[in-house]
Amino acid sequence: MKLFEYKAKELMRRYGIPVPEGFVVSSPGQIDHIPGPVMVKAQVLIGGRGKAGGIKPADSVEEARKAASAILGMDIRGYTTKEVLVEERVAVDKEVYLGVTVDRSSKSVLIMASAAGGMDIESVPEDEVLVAHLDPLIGYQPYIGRRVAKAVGLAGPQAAQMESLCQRLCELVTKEDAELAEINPLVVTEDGEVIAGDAKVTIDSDALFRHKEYQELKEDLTPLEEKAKKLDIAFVQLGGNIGVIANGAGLTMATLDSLNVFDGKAGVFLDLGGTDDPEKVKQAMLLMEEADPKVILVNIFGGITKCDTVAAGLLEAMGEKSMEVPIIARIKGVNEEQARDMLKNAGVIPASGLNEAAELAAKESLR
Amino acid sequence: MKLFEYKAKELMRRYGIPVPEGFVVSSPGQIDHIPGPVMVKAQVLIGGRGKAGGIKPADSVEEARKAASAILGMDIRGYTTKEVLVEERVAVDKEVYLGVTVDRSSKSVLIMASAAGGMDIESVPEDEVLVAHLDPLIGYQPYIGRRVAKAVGLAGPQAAQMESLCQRLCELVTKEDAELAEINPLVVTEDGEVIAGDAKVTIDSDALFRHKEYQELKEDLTPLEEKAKKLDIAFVQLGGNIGVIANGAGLTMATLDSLNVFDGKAGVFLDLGGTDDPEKVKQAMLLMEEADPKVILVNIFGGITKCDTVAAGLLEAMGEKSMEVPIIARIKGVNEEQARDMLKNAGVIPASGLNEAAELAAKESLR
Amino acid sequence: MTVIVDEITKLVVQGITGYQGTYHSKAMMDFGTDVVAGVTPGKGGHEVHGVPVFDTVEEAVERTGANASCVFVPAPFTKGAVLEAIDAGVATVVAVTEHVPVHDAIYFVAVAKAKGVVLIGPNCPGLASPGLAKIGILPNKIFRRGDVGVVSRSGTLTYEIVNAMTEAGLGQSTCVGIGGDRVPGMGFVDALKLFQEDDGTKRIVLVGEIGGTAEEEAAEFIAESITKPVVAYVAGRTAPPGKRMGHAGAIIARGRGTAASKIKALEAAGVRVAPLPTDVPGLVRA
Amino acid sequence: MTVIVDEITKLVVQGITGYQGTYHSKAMMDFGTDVVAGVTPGKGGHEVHGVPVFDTVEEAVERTGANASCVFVPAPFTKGAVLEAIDAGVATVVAVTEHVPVHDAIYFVAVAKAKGVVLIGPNCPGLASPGLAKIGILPNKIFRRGDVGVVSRSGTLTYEIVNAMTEAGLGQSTCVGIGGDRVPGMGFVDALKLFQEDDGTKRIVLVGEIGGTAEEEAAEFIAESITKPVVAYVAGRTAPPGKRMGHAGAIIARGRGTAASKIKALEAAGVRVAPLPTDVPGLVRA
Repeated sequence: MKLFEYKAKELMRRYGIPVPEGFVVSSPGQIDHIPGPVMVKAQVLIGGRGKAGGIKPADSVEEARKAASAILGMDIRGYTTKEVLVEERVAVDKEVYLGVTVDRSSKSVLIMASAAGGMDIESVPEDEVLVAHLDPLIGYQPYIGRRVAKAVGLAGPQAAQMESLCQRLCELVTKEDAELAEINPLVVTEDGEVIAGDAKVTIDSDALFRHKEYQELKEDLTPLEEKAKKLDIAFVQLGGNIGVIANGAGLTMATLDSLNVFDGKAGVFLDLGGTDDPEKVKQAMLLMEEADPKVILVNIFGGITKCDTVAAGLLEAMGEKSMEVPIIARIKGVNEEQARDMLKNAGVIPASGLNEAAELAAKESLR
Repeated sequence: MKLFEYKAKELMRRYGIPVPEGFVVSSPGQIDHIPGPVMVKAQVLIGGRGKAGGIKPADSVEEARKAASAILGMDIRGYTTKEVLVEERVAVDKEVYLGVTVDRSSKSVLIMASAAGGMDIESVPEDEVLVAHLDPLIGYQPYIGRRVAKAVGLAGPQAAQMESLCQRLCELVTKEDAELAEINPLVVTEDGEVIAGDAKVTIDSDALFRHKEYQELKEDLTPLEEKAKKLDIAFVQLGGNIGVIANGAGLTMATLDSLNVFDGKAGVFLDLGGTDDPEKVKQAMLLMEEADPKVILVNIFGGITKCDTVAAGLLEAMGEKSMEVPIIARIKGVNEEQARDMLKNAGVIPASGLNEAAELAAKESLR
Repeated sequence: MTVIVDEITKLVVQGITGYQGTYHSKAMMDFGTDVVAGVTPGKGGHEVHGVPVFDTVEEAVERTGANASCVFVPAPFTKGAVLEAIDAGVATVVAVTEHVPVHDAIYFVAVAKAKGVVLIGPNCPGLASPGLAKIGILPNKIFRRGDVGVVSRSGTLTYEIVNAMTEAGLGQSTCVGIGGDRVPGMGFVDALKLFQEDDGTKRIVLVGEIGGTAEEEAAEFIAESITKPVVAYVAGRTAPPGKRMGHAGAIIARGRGTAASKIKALEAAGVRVAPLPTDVPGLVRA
Repeated sequence: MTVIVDEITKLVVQGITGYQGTYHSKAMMDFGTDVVAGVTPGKGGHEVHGVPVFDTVEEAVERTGANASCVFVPAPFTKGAVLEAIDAGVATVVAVTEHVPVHDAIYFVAVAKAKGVVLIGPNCPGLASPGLAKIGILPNKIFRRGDVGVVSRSGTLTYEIVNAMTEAGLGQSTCVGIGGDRVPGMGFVDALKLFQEDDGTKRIVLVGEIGGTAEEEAAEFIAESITKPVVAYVAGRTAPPGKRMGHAGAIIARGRGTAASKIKALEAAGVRVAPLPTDVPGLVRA
């Protein structure tokens, strides 16, 4: 889960990483002092807020309130700004980039650093980015920090600060189970201090069981996404009008691909995952119904998720709420015979193959 | 360096290992309360204090003072008792053994555990001792604790306590740079609590640079040993009358072996180690002189420790204090010619080979 | 031999007394796997389907000669379970458990590699060699003995494709579901290497997904080292970019990780890429 | 080849700008070692004896092709230095530094092993192949090219014995000082294995000490696998038990670790054990 900038900075401060002084408010009236000249920054979980007008300077409480008024409620690339961070303005001498992330390809934690700070790291030419892998059996060692400091062009006391910061950021990533911790820009101030200008941290949601504190954090989710999250269901809203329920991300995506061939457009991607519980299937169906698709396509290949479990959940959902929307079900695999029997007279349109199901759903959606 | 029992227990308590309540005193008058029935235990860095009368029970302040009086000042196998630990007496249901140590042979940390607690682990039959290695790349993991609990015959809540204790003891060993942490006996009380009856901890002296707190601890050293320690010199007092100074433990031992052939008996083993500093050599000579041998045998094979450095130190020592004792010097290796020239007229008896030097020293000592 | 699982595999099931462990132990035995032991701490001395249960993997290995493990323990304990299996000296570990913290996976994947242990997973269906044995949770009924090696990042999508192949009369030598986790033990390249060396495998099917660069790396390896014909399917052509579809990653870095980039790389390596899963059998046969 | 150090070794010296680093870099060059780089953080761009200094080992390896490292940095930084060398991909690391915390050594010795890196030390004099090169601090003058392989846990005692051999006209193929630390990288067995394989080595001298069980394990290995004649000396016959003589350990466990036990084990393996260091050349010649 992504943390808001102010949460990420709180976390970094806990690990001894210098961050500007500041506080977060949800209404302009809450600003009753400022620690000198400040920036007022929209707290949204999406990049590009600067260009969208979500960051404004202020030199007085008055100006800060004005800036907050302008920014609060602002829509930034689809996200509504509910809070702003009022933060000490630092005198920038130099901006560099520092990011620590989990790298699939090398199966390790990876540090990225560049002298080109303040811009999207993907747009920085590759040869200007230092990429240093942390060997999992070796972990962070001081020589890594020295390489990073050198790569971003720091020397002397700034290099020493960078090395320490680098170590602490790696420690944060490991101990907090972060998938990403990024400081961009990492600012070298006119006074020679190295301090986090911005902060992005994403916590591995699979590790929340050992980090109770994040479980209570709100995420920036739609009501339906919120429900899906509670049900541990992967739920993504898309542009089309077909609600796709399948088990397994790969199979769900393959179902989307198949729909596409018949000009069907998915409106919801709902991956049930592996479940033995008819209740979960029922809740997933009800959730799907709330998303209001024109047709629902159920595509199950039973393994851990047995076909009769799915059929039972489906029937329960239809019993609880009379569904107007046509349901096309293609259910295959473990206990498929039972499932077929159970659904025989339930008003579900059966399909035997994936292509047939996709074609039926697409036709229905274009009707 | 070895820690006294009460220090070791303080440390264990810090790591969450249950230890009996208690306090340490250096005079009987300091006992003004007791936490119920207690044991009064001599604090010496040697085993076998129980048999020597260094542990006594007491049920009142009066009795505790009496026990302390009897024990304080007691000589236990060559060590004088300067402090006693006054400690809550636990009701023993069962005694087991748990030790964590550095194992040379497997190059790893090793856990030893046995249901036979309270006796020297070396005297327990090997097949009654569980030996579990901690793979350095894996470290402590819960399954290790489960194996240990099972091996000592604990189940249910005691097994859970043992697992937790085992983890904490391994953590202590790693984080505190201990070479050994031993709990013998580890007591299962009649109430079903698992608690450390005794505690031995040895800290790796090479790691003291990162554990300032131990640097200030007193060790139970003779005044000469104290001086040697400050000089970073390996200094061992033995039964004979020849003072052997050499560089390197192997060479020093080989010198002892050579003396033995000629019936010479070493009184002091002094390993200079590697040094470039004539001052250290001088201090070593003065220390040796204080140990009052009948003859001093200097055997140097120069490498890091250059021969002329040794000669210079030797001359400085002889200049500072007129040495009555005959000095036989066999100095070989890097810059040996300079050393020979420097010592030509200094009253040192030169020898060219190790055997010749040993024979000369032995003869001199038997004179 | 048929890629890892063969007649001499003696399997210990970690977490055998749990619901999944018990259910799938039976399914594995039905498939032909020699399940020799189970492990559940505190349940030593019990039996599950006639298989003895031990408190530790070490004991299971000592007493039964187990040389492979299948891990069903819950995610918070998976790291300890995998390390226990490695430490006890088994040669192969299949970790079925999903939702394992990625930093745990990074660590035990590295340890397995350092110790020369074949690790599949976490979050994987495991592998099956029809007619011999399987380790994991793949459905028994979909397989048929044959000469196609299948390797896949997906679970149910693999079953879909294997089932379609079996229905089309195309049997499998071994099917490996390496799982869709961010940091898996065995990767495409490791599996491809085994298939290339395996005499029983004549053709290869690779099932990929969007996200990461595993398919691109596989394509590179295929171009260099694989002489057997390869057919692939990549799920997620129509997934919108930037959205994270379940475990399939949204981290699409520098243009790599999209379906287009994967398909392009695979085709450049001479792989025939099926537009839909149902097209796979036809391409394999062609 | 002559056991690790040979003509193609390109050495980087970590801690080259320190007193020991500078002194011994020169001595190694005089011996014939190809010292291609030095490393001292913050001193990149300097030169020592004409050798370029870099800030990191990675840079040194990239720019000079160094494939071996000699570590002279102070004990608190040795762990980082050894791991840096391993991570940078060198094949051989000699860690001269003494007083390295034993838990640091346990860790980096295990990492070196996992990565297939030959690590000698810590707290060791290193190794020398007369006429070719040396890595470490052994004195240059005592050596003479020949066919005796020497392996020793001691420093100066090795020099004593090598010097006696050279004076007696017995040259050395390679002399390895594995150091007397509690947890060393290379052990007797590793060195013996290399000597057995090395065509340039016809005879072997092993120098042991009391403490630990390395000599007993070496004896076992010699009995099983070494066909070349072995002569040994074990220091500490007359050391009183229970006293810790410098780094030589007092941990004499279950009767193992005494001079008597070591000598008995070696003799049982067919090794001729010299009563005194000065007796070694005679036994080697016999």
